[in-house]
Amino acid sequence: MTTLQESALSKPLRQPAFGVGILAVGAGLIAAFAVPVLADDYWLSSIIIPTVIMGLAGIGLNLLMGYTGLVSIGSAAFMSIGAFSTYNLLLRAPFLPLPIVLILAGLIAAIAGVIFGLPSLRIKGFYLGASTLGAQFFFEWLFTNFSWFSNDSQSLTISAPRLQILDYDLQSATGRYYLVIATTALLIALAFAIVKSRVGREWMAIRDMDVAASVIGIRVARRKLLSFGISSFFLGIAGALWAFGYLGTSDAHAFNLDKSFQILFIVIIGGVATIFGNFLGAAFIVLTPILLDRLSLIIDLSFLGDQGALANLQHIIFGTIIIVLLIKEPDGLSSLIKRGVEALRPRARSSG
Amino acid sequence: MTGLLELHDVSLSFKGVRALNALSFSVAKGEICALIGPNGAGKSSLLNVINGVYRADAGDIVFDGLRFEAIHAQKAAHLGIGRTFQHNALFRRLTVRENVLAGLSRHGTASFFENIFRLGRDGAERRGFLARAEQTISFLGLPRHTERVVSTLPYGLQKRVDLARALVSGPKLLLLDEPMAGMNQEEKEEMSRVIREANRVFGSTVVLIEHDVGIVLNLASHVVVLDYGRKLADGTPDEVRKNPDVIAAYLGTVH
Amino acid sequence: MSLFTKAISLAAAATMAATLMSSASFAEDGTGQQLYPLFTYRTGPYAPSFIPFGAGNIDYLRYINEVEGGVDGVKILVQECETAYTIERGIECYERYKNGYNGALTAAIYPHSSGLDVALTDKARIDKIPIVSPGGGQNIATDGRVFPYQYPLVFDYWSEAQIIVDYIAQQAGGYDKLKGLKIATLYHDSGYGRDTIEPLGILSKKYGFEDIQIPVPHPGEQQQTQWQQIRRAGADWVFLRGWGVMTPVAIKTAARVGFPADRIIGDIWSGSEDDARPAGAAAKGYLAVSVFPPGTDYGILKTLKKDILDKGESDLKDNSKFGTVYYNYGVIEAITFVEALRTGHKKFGNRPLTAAEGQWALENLDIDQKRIAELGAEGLISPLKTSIDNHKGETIAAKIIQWNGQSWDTRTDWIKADASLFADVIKAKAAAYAKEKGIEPRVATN
Amino acid sequence: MSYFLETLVSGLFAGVMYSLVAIGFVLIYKASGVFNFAQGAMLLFSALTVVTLTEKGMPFALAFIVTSFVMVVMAILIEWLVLRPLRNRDPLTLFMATLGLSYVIEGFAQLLMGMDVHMLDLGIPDVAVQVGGIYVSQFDIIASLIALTLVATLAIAFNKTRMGISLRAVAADTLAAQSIGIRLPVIWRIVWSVAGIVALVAGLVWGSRQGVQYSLSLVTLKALPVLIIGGFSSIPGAIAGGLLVGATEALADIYIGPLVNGSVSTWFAYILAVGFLLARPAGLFGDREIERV
Repeated sequence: MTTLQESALSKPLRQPAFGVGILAVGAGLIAAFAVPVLADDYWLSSIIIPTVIMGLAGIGLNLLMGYTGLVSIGSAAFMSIGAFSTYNLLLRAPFLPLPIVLILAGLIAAIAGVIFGLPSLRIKGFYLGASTLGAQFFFEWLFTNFSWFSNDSQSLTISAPRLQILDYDLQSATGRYYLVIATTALLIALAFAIVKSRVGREWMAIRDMDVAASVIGIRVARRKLLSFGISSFFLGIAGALWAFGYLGTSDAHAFNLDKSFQILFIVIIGGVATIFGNFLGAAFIVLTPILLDRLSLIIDLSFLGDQGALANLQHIIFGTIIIVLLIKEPDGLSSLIKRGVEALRPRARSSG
Repeated sequence: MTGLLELHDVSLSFKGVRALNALSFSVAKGEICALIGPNGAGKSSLLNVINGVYRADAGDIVFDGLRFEAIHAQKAAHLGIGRTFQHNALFRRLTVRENVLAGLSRHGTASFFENIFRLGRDGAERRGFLARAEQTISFLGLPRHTERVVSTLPYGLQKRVDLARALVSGPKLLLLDEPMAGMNQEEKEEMSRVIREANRVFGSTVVLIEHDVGIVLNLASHVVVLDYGRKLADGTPDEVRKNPDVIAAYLGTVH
Repeated sequence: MSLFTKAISLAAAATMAATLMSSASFAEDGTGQQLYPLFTYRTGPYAPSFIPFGAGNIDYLRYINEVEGGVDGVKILVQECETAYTIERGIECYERYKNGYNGALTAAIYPHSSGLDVALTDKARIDKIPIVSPGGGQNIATDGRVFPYQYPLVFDYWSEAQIIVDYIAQQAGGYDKLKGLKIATLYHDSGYGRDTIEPLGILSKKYGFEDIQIPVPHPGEQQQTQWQQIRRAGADWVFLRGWGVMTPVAIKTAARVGFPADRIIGDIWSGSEDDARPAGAAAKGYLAVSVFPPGTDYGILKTLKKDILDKGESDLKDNSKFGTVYYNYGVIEAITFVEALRTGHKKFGNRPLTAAEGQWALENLDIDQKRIAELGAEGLISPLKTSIDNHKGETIAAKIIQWNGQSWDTRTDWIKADASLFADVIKAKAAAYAKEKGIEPRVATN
Repeated sequence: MSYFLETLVSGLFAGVMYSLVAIGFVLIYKASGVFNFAQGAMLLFSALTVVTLTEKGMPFALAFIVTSFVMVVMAILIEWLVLRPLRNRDPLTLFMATLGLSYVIEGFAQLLMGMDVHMLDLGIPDVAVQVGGIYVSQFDIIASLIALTLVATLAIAFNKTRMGISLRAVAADTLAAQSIGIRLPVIWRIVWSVAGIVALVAGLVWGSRQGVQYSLSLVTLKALPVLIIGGFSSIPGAIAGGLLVGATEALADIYIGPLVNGSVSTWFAYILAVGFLLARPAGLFGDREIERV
């Protein structure tokens, strides 16, 4: 009922767009479940799964940064909390089914997020970002120094004792893919629901002008902490998937500062305050280094020097692409695609 | 006549500079009260103290029977103090409708879970909010712009959106910080009409800052003149117009 | 740039990407060859150690291919894949090459990273691909009944602890003289660094020396407080379990608190030229454990010099790296691969081996003294014999080397670790792992 | 007690080393509002250049001058290729751009000069001398003197020269400074050049301790909490913050570390920094902004 009411009030133009949206989502879901038929193990395990999970992590940070305007450079810490919580829950509470474990792990990460979000009530901007680094280093330290978290394993690594839903084993690449894609699809839906609700609107109000938000009665402190909590919830689940749906085993260093930076890149390159843009950003981050590596194997670049020189050249190119994207696409890759679609639309209309 | 808002000896200073100096006055329920005075007279600071953006150094405030020394901005909003801003403080990347809807936040009753999963009280809240927002948007003559992102609107319209955002929640007291700044005579007349209407239809008591004395004296029923954080005069437009201090310090130089 | 050109370039990039990702068709046909996926890290903080290490690998395999005509006639196809020492890129490399490349078969994968070795454990179990990590594998994976696909060949840190204590006992004049000595372990605060806490605890109980453990946080560019602690505790010896930049800083800081360099014994990852040289004069006399002894005076290195280096076919850009610790490590690693292939050829015939055959071969390695002599690797490697029960090798040994200010001198012959001392603890850990993961251990048949 | 003192003193000296890195950040933040993550890469690049040149037989002093020149060229290129196109963008985008920049600089450093670990000997003896019953490293004393000289030079340059006054004007109010005819690109080029030379000095001091190698670029992370505590825009803050971080970190490692089974210095400084931020949101010496509405 409520949806009807809303769409009736909004501009008539939106209605077809809404229908197209449903179609797109439907097509997307079908495509998503058909992927394992088309893609081989390599594509699933080393390209698609990491891209989807990193995109999910990007959503987590984007909810905080893009929608609420709070900077965090410690996202990977919350991923590690999700991963270690999942491991310990599976290990110590074996009666819990996997979906429940993932939700609980997300909630634990959310609690940590709220605690480490407390400074946001007093600090803004880059100072806040730098202070979230505290979370980054603290949790990396916590999970390496207290071997209880990794069940006293010798290399301080965690690996999922079992990965199954209703006796369906998810260890294979296809199984892991379904786990990842189903979780991600649900979380995308959740992200949209949040962003389109009063909560999302109040977040954006805080982002655009927090003093005004407070003056019109938005509970700014509560909303900021909620944003940290929800962002960390997403990141926590993404971390669990990264550890067990992708890496298989992992340790605290899998969630180091570089990972946090990668998530930042995903948000900025994909597009701030977007949901699907994060997957574009993730694809960029995951694919570019692999493409550059493959490129150097195929094209004979020996005139440039040895393999080491080539590896450094890849480094330079990657950095350059990032700078160029920041300069040329201030609103991220998603806006490029959006503009592309809009540019095509009138033509389609006039021809049809 | 009881005062909806009373200030008692309110003082405020920044880094040693006195912005407000033991200021006292009272605003009656239902009136339109104008604050005038030269730049730096402390007018904006006064509004900021009343709705909790700044904290006064001394003195206290009584609003609607509640006495306080300092208040949190959010609390002020929940008590029914609405506010517009001198410099644009809209949510610039949101649409007009979203801005106005955000103004209703203090009336939100649904919990976070109800909101995101569209359960329980969310439906009624959503419908109620939309209806009130549409009503306010029409009232301010903005229906054509409902879907526009506010940062793309011309300045005059942005000022109206700011007013709509403050008005939509039905505040008991509406603080307007230079609502007509940068407007031409015609637009100012129009804005005056809107403010008068708002005062009548929504029953909001209005405290506004405005530099154009001509407009002010026509619009307001009560005028307070400030000069360097002090009260220079306080009374009806006619009284103020005749006050020798005001004529000497302010009106005389302008007119 | 207009939207149109942008769209065009985006499309072009996408097409190029798609072509690249399915690019096997560009490469030469690898049928009949054995694939050796070379996991590289030519950028990042650890690149300096990889460069000679990779070159040692490549040079030896080049020698095998070009001078010996392959392993029993089977050519080896080396394919590089850059991991940048990260797990995720390592996984991509693993997925890229686990099923071979253009007809060339994969018999085993050397991940060149302890972290990646661990991360690949479950995947390798499912894919049935042997993962070989000479000197850097998981100690519990010694138990091949629980870890059929992990090969932590040659060395582990528990044995290293034993070898250190043994050397100190030698210097002190016998094990009975260890009583009352203070041995401080300065470790990189990570899973790797902590690995020696447990065995040293056992050894200290056994021999009565005082065991002091001091962590250094990564990366370890400040160690003043740690060395003050060492000096205050009155340590007699320091076992330096460093990593990267931590080692030279430790040696320098030791000098400034007045701790003698010849009482510091570095871990195998603290014992390369790049660990000692940056410390300058302070490093003179510094000791280190060496499983990959440096030097050019071994038969096989002379051969490589003559047939590869002098012909300008070496992967080294800087020939002064020839015979360094990491170069020799590379050569030794390549030898384990080639010898595994030979072992497999004896059973399956002279053809490229599959992963299953590679797994059998790695489990039945036997590089004895005689074979070492044939390889021209006397003094370079110690005998290596594996079985289902023991994926590491039956005898673990290392030398102690000393920095003379310019290069390493060898101080001792092979010091053997007493494998029986910790075998039960390791087995118990492996059994616990099997239980946690629900793995049914294989039964040793050989 | 003397152990406590010794720890404290060595911590303070370590703090000076952190400050040395932090100063470069402060300069750039002050003038262009950019949190320059590439400072670490610049450190690596400059130290590597000096070492490569000296190893090729160039005298140290000449190598130093040539490298300074190279850093100026780099600053001009950065201003032209990165800063100018990104003018008026939000600080986060600029930060991300400097992350990208750090990849480029690191890549070039290693592409041009190789990935070897180099020894760097500045000729400063690194031995302990006893001062008042405490062992102090001669190297630390000299490093502190270098830092002190650097700060003094910068202070004089900022307060006495025309350029310095323009810079302070830009830092105080960019728009106003522009309106009185100060040309921002010029200021940026100069500040980035100076930051490049500061990076060179810091790179040499750090490089002589741990060898000139890739890890030099990681000292950035040690400078961050120093900056948070001291304020991003205050050079005295960078010094005070450095000393505070160095001292508390060393003491925490000794007295808290054993209780929690490991060293705490990776995160301790950050938690300290967050505590500081809560008490003083703009750092020890940073300016607090009054929000105007």
